[in-house]
Amino acid sequence: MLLYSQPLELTKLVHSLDAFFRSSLSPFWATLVEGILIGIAILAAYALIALALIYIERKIAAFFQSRLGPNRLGKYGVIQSIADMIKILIKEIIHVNKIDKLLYYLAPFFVIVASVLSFGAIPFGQSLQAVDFNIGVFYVLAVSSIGVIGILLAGWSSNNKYSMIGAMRSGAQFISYELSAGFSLMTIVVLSGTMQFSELIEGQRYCWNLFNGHIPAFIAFVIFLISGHAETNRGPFDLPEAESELTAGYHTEYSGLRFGFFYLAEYLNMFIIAAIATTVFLGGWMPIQIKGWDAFNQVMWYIPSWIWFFGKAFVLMFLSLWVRWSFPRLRIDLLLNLEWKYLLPINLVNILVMVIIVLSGLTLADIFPAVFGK
Amino acid sequence: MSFSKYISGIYTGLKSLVGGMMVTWKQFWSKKVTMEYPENRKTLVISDRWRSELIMPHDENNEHACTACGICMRNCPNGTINVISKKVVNEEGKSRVALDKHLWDYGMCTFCNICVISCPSNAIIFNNDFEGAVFDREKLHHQLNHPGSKLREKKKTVPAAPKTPVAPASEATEATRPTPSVVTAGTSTSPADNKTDNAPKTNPSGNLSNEHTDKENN
Amino acid sequence: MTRFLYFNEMKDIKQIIQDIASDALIEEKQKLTVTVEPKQARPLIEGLRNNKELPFDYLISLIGMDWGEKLGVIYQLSSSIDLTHEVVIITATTDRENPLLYSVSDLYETAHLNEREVYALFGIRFINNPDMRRFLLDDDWKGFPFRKDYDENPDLNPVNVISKEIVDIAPQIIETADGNLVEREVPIFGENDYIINIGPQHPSTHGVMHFRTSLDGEIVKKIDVHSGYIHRGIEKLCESMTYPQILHFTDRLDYLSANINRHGLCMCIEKAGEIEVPQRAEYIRTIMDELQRVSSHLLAWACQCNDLGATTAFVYGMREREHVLDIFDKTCGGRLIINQNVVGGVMFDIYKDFQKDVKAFIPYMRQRLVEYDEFFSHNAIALGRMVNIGHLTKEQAISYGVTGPAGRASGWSCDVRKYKPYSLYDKVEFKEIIRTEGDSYARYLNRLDEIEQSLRIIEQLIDNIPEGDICGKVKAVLRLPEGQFFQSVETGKGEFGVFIESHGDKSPYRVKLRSPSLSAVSVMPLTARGALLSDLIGIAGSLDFVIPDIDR
Amino acid sequence: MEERSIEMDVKDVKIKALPAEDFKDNETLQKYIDELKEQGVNIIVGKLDQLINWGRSNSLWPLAFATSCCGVEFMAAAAAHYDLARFGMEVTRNSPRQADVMIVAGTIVNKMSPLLRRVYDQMAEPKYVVAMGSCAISGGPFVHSYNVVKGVDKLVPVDVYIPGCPPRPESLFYGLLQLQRKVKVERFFGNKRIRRNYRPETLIDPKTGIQIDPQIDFVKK
Repeated sequence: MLLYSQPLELTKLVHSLDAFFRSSLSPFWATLVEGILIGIAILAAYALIALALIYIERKIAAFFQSRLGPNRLGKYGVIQSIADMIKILIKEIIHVNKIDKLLYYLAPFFVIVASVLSFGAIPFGQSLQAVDFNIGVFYVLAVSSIGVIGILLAGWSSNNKYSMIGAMRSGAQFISYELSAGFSLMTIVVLSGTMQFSELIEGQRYCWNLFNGHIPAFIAFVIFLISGHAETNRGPFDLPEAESELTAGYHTEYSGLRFGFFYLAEYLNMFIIAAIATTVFLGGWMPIQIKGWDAFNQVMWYIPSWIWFFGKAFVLMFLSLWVRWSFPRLRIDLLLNLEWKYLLPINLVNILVMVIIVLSGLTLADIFPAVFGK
Repeated sequence: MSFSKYISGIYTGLKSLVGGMMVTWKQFWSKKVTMEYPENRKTLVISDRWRSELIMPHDENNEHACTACGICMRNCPNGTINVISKKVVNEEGKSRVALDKHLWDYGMCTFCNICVISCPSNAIIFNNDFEGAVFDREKLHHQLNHPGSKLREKKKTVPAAPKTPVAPASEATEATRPTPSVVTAGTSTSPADNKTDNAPKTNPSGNLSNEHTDKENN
Repeated sequence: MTRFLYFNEMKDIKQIIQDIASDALIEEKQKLTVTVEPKQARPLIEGLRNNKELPFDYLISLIGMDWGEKLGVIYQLSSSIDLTHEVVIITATTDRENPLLYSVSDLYETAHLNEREVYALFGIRFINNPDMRRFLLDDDWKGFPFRKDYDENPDLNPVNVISKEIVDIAPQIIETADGNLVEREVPIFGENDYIINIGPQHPSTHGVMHFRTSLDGEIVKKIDVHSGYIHRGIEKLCESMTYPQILHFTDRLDYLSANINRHGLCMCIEKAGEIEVPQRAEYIRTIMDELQRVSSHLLAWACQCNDLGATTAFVYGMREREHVLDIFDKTCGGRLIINQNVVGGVMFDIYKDFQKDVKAFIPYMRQRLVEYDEFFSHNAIALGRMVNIGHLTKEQAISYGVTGPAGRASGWSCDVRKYKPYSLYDKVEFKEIIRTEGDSYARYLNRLDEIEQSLRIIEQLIDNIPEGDICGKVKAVLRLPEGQFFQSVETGKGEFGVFIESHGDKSPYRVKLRSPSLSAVSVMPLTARGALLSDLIGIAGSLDFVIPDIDR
Repeated sequence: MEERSIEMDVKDVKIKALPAEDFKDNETLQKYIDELKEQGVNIIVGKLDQLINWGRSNSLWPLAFATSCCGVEFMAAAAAHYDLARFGMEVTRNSPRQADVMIVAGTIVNKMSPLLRRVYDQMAEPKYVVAMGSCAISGGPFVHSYNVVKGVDKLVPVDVYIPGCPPRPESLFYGLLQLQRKVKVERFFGNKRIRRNYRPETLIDPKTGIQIDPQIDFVKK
């Protein structure tokens, strides 16, 4: 079951499971069973990661604020979010009068479905990817934008003025920043020539895209982090739920589990952005590899790929939390200024520069093929 | 907007943001200031002067210093204190006023300290036991005198300061140093005027330091 | 200094008063007091307001009064050029059924809300005030609680859990050109306005303020200030209590400047009763006041940052504030409400390590101020949220009576500690921080700079605390002589004024507390008009008002 | 022995780092336990109840109904020196729909009372109310005022009273720990809640003069 060179890798396990099902069941049933298993696994991972993230964020926020954060449940308070989950599960779901019932009940599902869809396409490790589309980057961008519909619907259907303002802000913000996020990813697509996640990762074996494309890639990376951060509605871009202005923004009227969906999706979206950035810019689950240093490479492979992945994603998430807990909130016009006057023009120039660099063979892999080449 | 301004705007903006992030970064690694109540309950130091609960110190003979004069009750700005007195007949056949119940409402008190500084016999004092939360409103109505307690006779040597479980005596005296502005309400309706032999005369100047009280008692 | 230029001004003022109202009764009491008939009050005030050399353009307070057979108003006027000059104008009407006086709200913007308050509490209506709704109480409140004959029966105004509809219609009494009085009603909002209620239970209104805001998209079109959600009737309660008993109310007005408020009331009583305060007490009072100012400004800073979305800054501010509270805790046994000042001195002497703790705090706080600058003051986002937002000109600040750091940020030198020094403020050196930009950022910086000045004052005093009593001799039953007594102090929010009218009893006949926060709130509709919704919150944070101080 | 209660005694209601004996007002809690014990419960359901109560009691998200001074002490409690987050309570929800416990910190006056009740009605069950400070408990310094509600328990049921004026943050924590104990003895299944302190004599509909049933949900009506 275990690969001796990569003892903690799950590849073998996955493959043998697949072989087992295929050998014992008809192709249709095997696919179905596998689909269900993967679905369960994804949902479980989704919940687990969200819970862990909630805890991590609370703890890190506390540390930035010279506090301790949750520390009374379990060692260092690690099971705090489990208590929260139990609480939210049994909390009453209030049925509000004078709302648009269908949309009101649908809205949290839009949000959660959007984030689960993009979550499912993320390559967590070697062979740990549910579907490897050949247009993976495009797919993730496309499905993650469904989320904003949920937020808009929630704000509209709640029949609450605060929610409404929050939702409108969210719409303006999301649509603006979606552009930047898309363009910055396209910059890298130009560089690597593929949209498929597996190929993207393989292409970064000896040189991450961040370094391979040097200046334009770095600019794209920063822009992607900013706009991704903005897309997740987190501070300093948390205008849609600006606590000090709109009480709770678009989810003001939601209680219990339905609020829990928004809450989970918010944290998961943060993870998804970090995961995409990891995959596209930082080599995904690929361990650090240096051309020619086989022994070193072998040692690096002992660390399983999913740890590499989560490690890289965590660094990015830490960065995002650091930003969040350092800055005041932007105002809507400042926010749109930032996007339309700064990020987007820079991005457009940047993509052009990248095209020139790629065409004129100025990427690191082209300059030093001996060190960074594929 | 000129191009150079555009670029310098980006530069100064980014610089200020990074500066801000460095502050939080430093905080991230610095020692946290949080005090961990209730984990630190044993070592927690609450200021001796913190006013939490009004108590009437009793000595080992279950005796207190309250003469039921009612000055605290009249001085209380919002009627938190209710002193109920009773007539008792002593062995010489004289009837005099004694304390029946000294009632105080923890849930209504403003902790302005007027009762303590106006008390002519230093019978009541605030302690610093801050753990007061209860489930039942009734539990906040406190009777300060213990059941069966009685007035400390004047022959006995009065301790220099009322002993409290929390405050050292010297601190307690310091905390209640002269505070004259509080009225000792010397109206004739005061039960204290009823010639009770061991009630110290209400001191109009309000100088309630303990030496003074002792001198008067002797 | 400008204040000496007007040395002979008072004589001229008497002349001016006599020119306008020849039968006015002019008395030299604690302040220059003028009693006039209602008809002459307004021309007189207008004359003083428009006086060229020394315009009395700052209405410190507008005090409703009930003298039994007469209902009236006391105007306390001062000049923005030199706050030391004050004129008190008294006017009263005998009509208790339908008392009417002329409004001065077109002369002083601050009079607007004050007149509405007088209407709610005394039932006096003001002719030509554009909006004569009751301010602190609901419009269906039965009776006028501050009148001496008010029926306090709780059945008349029962506690109620059914929410009421808010009626946005303002009644007015207007004097037409031919001298007739016309009552009419005008709607406050347009028919199709998108109105949201910010408050009363809202995380950023610093309490229970209620701004009914009409929006155009996110742009604020109009704000209607509703208040009274924590109107406790403190001034009325004072009338049935002895002087030492009323002290504890002042702590609960502007609880962030609790000690300073209480200092003001104590000084007012001490001046009236000619009570001497020992030097040691004065030192303790001043040091405590300045510590309180530091803590008040820290909280204001923290809350303003929080309003702008910087939660971390909020926590930092509260963290530093905790050091001040520790000192309070050890000295007075209270953290927020410390019950330190009493008539004649202070209640608690300082503790043994007081000097040491305070001296340790000063460099610590200085270090933090540098950190705040690094962290927030230069932050690009914060600048975008504060610079050129919520603009308030000097004239507006004076007209609305906005004092304190906010007034000084508009270029108005209005520090009571400089103009009418009390306690030890004439002995210490400190700078009055004045900025002229008048925006949120100027107010923000003013507060941080004032923290530094407070530290300076504390430094000058902390080593020189003399030995001696902490409390002077006070009579057992404190009775103030008959008369009207005024006292102002500079709190963290601005000029806090105390007015006591005594009829020689144990209790005051009337107490009026001038709230600096009321002025700050009254400029909200002005400063936030045309701003975005987010800025509304930011401006509110920069003005730093405390609601219980407004509602009293 | 199937029909027996899990928590037989106050001593079994455990709070980390603060033994049950050190708590005040154990008698009232014991009374609640006895009341619930009389109703009996299945042991398996009881275990599940314990788990749920563990979750609920450790995840009390507060809604700060802060009107005056006590609100500032609540803020101080949330800040670095005291840190409400240690109890998992720093997630202050400004929307009542998502809050579990309403901390009434400050004076409530006549004009505010309908709004207090409304916010309470908007909260989702299970919900709790903590009266923090003298004003919220009884009207405190302003008890003789014409406009002050003499205790919020006249408007909404109150679970824990935290005396003080204002209470220091440790007192607030102590009160919240008391609330945790109360949550821990309740039973989720069968909705067996503790009867709560409530003085409804003021709840009279001004239009009809009929006493209002505190259980009526005003929003639904």
